[in-house]
Amino acid sequence: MLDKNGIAKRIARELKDGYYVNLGIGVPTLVANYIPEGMHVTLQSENGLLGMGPFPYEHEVDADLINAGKQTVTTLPGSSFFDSATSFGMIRSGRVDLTVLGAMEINDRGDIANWKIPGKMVKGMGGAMDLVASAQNIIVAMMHTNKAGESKLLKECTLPITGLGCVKKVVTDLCVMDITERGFELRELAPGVSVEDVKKATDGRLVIEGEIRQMEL
Amino acid sequence: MLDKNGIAKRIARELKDGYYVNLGIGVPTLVANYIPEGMHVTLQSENGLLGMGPFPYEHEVDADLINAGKQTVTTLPGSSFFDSATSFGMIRSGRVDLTVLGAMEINDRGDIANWKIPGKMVKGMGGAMDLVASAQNIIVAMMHTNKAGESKLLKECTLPITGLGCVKKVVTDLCVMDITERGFELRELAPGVSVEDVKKATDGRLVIEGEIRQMEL
Amino acid sequence: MKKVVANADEAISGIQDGMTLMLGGFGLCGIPENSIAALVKKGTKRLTCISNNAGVDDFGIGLMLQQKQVKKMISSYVGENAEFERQLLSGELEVELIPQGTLAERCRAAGAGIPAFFTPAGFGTEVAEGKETREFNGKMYLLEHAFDSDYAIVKAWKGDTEGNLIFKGTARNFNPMMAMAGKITIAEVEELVQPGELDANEIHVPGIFVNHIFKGVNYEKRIEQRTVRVGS
Amino acid sequence: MKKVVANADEAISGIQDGMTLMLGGFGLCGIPENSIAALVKKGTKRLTCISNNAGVDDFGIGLMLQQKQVKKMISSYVGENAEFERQLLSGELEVELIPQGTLAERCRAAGAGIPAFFTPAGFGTEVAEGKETREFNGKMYLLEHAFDSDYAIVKAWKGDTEGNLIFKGTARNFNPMMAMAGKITIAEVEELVQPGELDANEIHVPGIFVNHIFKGVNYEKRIEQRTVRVGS
Repeated sequence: MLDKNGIAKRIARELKDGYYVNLGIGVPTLVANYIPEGMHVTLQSENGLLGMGPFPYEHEVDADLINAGKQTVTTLPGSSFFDSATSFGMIRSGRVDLTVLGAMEINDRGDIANWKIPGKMVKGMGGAMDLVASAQNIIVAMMHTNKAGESKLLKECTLPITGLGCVKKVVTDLCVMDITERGFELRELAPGVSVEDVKKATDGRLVIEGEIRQMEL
Repeated sequence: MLDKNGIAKRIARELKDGYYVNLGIGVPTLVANYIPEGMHVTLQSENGLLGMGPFPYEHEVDADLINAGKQTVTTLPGSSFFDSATSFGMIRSGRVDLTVLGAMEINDRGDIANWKIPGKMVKGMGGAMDLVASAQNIIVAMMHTNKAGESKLLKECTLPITGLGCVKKVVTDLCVMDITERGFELRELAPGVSVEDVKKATDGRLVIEGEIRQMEL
Repeated sequence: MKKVVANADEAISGIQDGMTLMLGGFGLCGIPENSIAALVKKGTKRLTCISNNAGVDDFGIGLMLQQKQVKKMISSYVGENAEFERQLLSGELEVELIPQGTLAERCRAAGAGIPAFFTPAGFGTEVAEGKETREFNGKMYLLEHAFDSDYAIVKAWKGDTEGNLIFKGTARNFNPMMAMAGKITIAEVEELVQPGELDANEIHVPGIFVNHIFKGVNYEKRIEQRTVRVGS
Repeated sequence: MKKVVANADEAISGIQDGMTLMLGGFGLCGIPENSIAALVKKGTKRLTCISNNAGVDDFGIGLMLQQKQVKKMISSYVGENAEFERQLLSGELEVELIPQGTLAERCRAAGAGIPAFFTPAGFGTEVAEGKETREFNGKMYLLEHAFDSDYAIVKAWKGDTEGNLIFKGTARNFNPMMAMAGKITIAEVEELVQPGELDANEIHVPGIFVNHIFKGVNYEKRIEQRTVRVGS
């Protein structure tokens, strides 16, 4: 089983040199900590920054320089600022090579629900709906089950949808799965996790075929 | 009767302090020479310049600084450059207070034809269709008749239309007319021009009512 | 046509009860602090506010919420605000949630004279309810409309007396599109300079879009999530 | 993923016969001189060129017309070009004339992932033939679509090795929107600098949109209408 950092670490293996990447709030943000040495990856923050650097040292903190999570950040050589229309323009026109998002639920057709829980105060979708509707390459980072032990990888999402058929890959604490026309296709197992564990924790259509590898981190 | 400079001079009287103005190629361009002393008028050039200055002195010529007529120009303190999408954005969203254009023909409903003569090489409409479709306040500067002595102020345009119902005022060598629901309403006569002269030279519906003044220049 | 006004009070003097305002900023970054303070002082009521967020309890639009000046918020994300939540649950406040990119593009469309456009965000979700959908190149899109607002209120870093604006860092965010989108646009700036002092190549919003401009004072620039790393 | 290429020949090496290209520039101002020269040298044929103008007989896209490399021009204005006229009248060349603002917005839409939008330009004219029309707030608009081009070729003043671009004066014109609109974007620049040398606030096109960048050489920057006033 992976912890949050393990999930982030595994997702970081999907990065390629030259990628522009948008990392959602939460676990996805941790992916930035595992960019392989020497690989050039540029982080996009949808509030209007390309080339996001690490958190600032105390003396570098600038209220006019935050990320989409409203955290103070820094720039890097080659960074650029732009307005939010341009930012979502680059997202919608498919310039972002990889988008990593958290989710409350996904289903076996790649639908994602991550913005609203009926009965709870709805804070809003922020940029999530634009991201999921636009990105060619979305990886979801999530726990396989909720706190009650119920699967979050479903036949049908029970929560209001953020986007349809957009998730291509999911990395959970248990495994890596591609989402294809046939459903959740198991590709890799986390250390100490069995196929049986995944079966038990997955509600949607599950495809177990071909080589299922041990996850490398 | 007015010459080209006279038409430009009369149109300049429509300017107000603080106006943003787009002047078309030809006679409209001459309006810039008659901006009243002390009045602050900003010229917009649709290729991407606000605050167009006069032609450069020889040593100031810059190939990267031209107007929509492709002429070398200068900037003024407070000028700004922008891309063509932003430029037509400000045109379409009605930020330009006054647009002055030439025309081959107009009709008594304010339609304008100024881009195409069937049978001749068509060079294109450039920004004219955007300007006429967008501007709240368009004045046409034109000769009242063509070289054959035929009226260019018509019941129906014979040439392909640039825009429908957009011209509000026309200043010709003979007179100033407002275009209202009733047609061409004569307001002012150029020096030495009679109502009869205007009647003879106007093909479209002509309204002669109320005070008709002598033009002041 | 003097664009320069003395202060926020003068700039907002035309804003009436019941109007629709756009307010720039993302979170608390790049918000028009002076104008918000003046609106709170003036007590203008029943406002519809288009702004990506709604501030926090004691800062930004949150200050207007405290005074119950806001009838409706049009935003993409409204967390971090207990008073907001209270008013929403009690029915005192209406909220319309819009995907962030759609919010940005609806502002941009207003400033560009584009009445409507197609965007993929929200297709298949409750955001799409009642909206026209259409397929382009095998993908589904929604028709969205330009915003219609009485005033846009933005915060820039530098501005000149002609209304030209330059923003700093991520304080740019929604400010440029909103500046271009308002029927009347108010810009508050940290530095107000004379024409010619800003480089014409570097201007983010040309002055034609700005009706009133003033030099703001006492910027707090509150930070919502102060994240730092240790060392120096 | 190195974006920097040695020269125009390398930058355009992927451009094939029959492709659709966007070429930046207004008149002869801000045109990608080096890339055009390389295309002439390469002799790529049957190109569809989206560009506001078509150059003059012996400069700009006119050079490609001389070599009969262009099948179709999509422009707003194509005067000042005798060879163009000859090819058009003889049926060798197709031309599609589009209002300048619509041309700009169709580029912008492509770069912004907006497949279609409504604009008022051309309503009631032959430009509207076959197009969907719709009324918004009492005014009529046409539905126009984003351009679909294989390559965009633009000219900037300064660029860095990350692909960030800054334009100068009115040489900006269509270049930024086209840079954002191409499936693959080539930028030639007068000055190519290292990351960090350009101010992040002053960048007109973020590097994410640019695939290949090179330092151009021997810019002629021909002036179409050299208008001067006497004195000094």
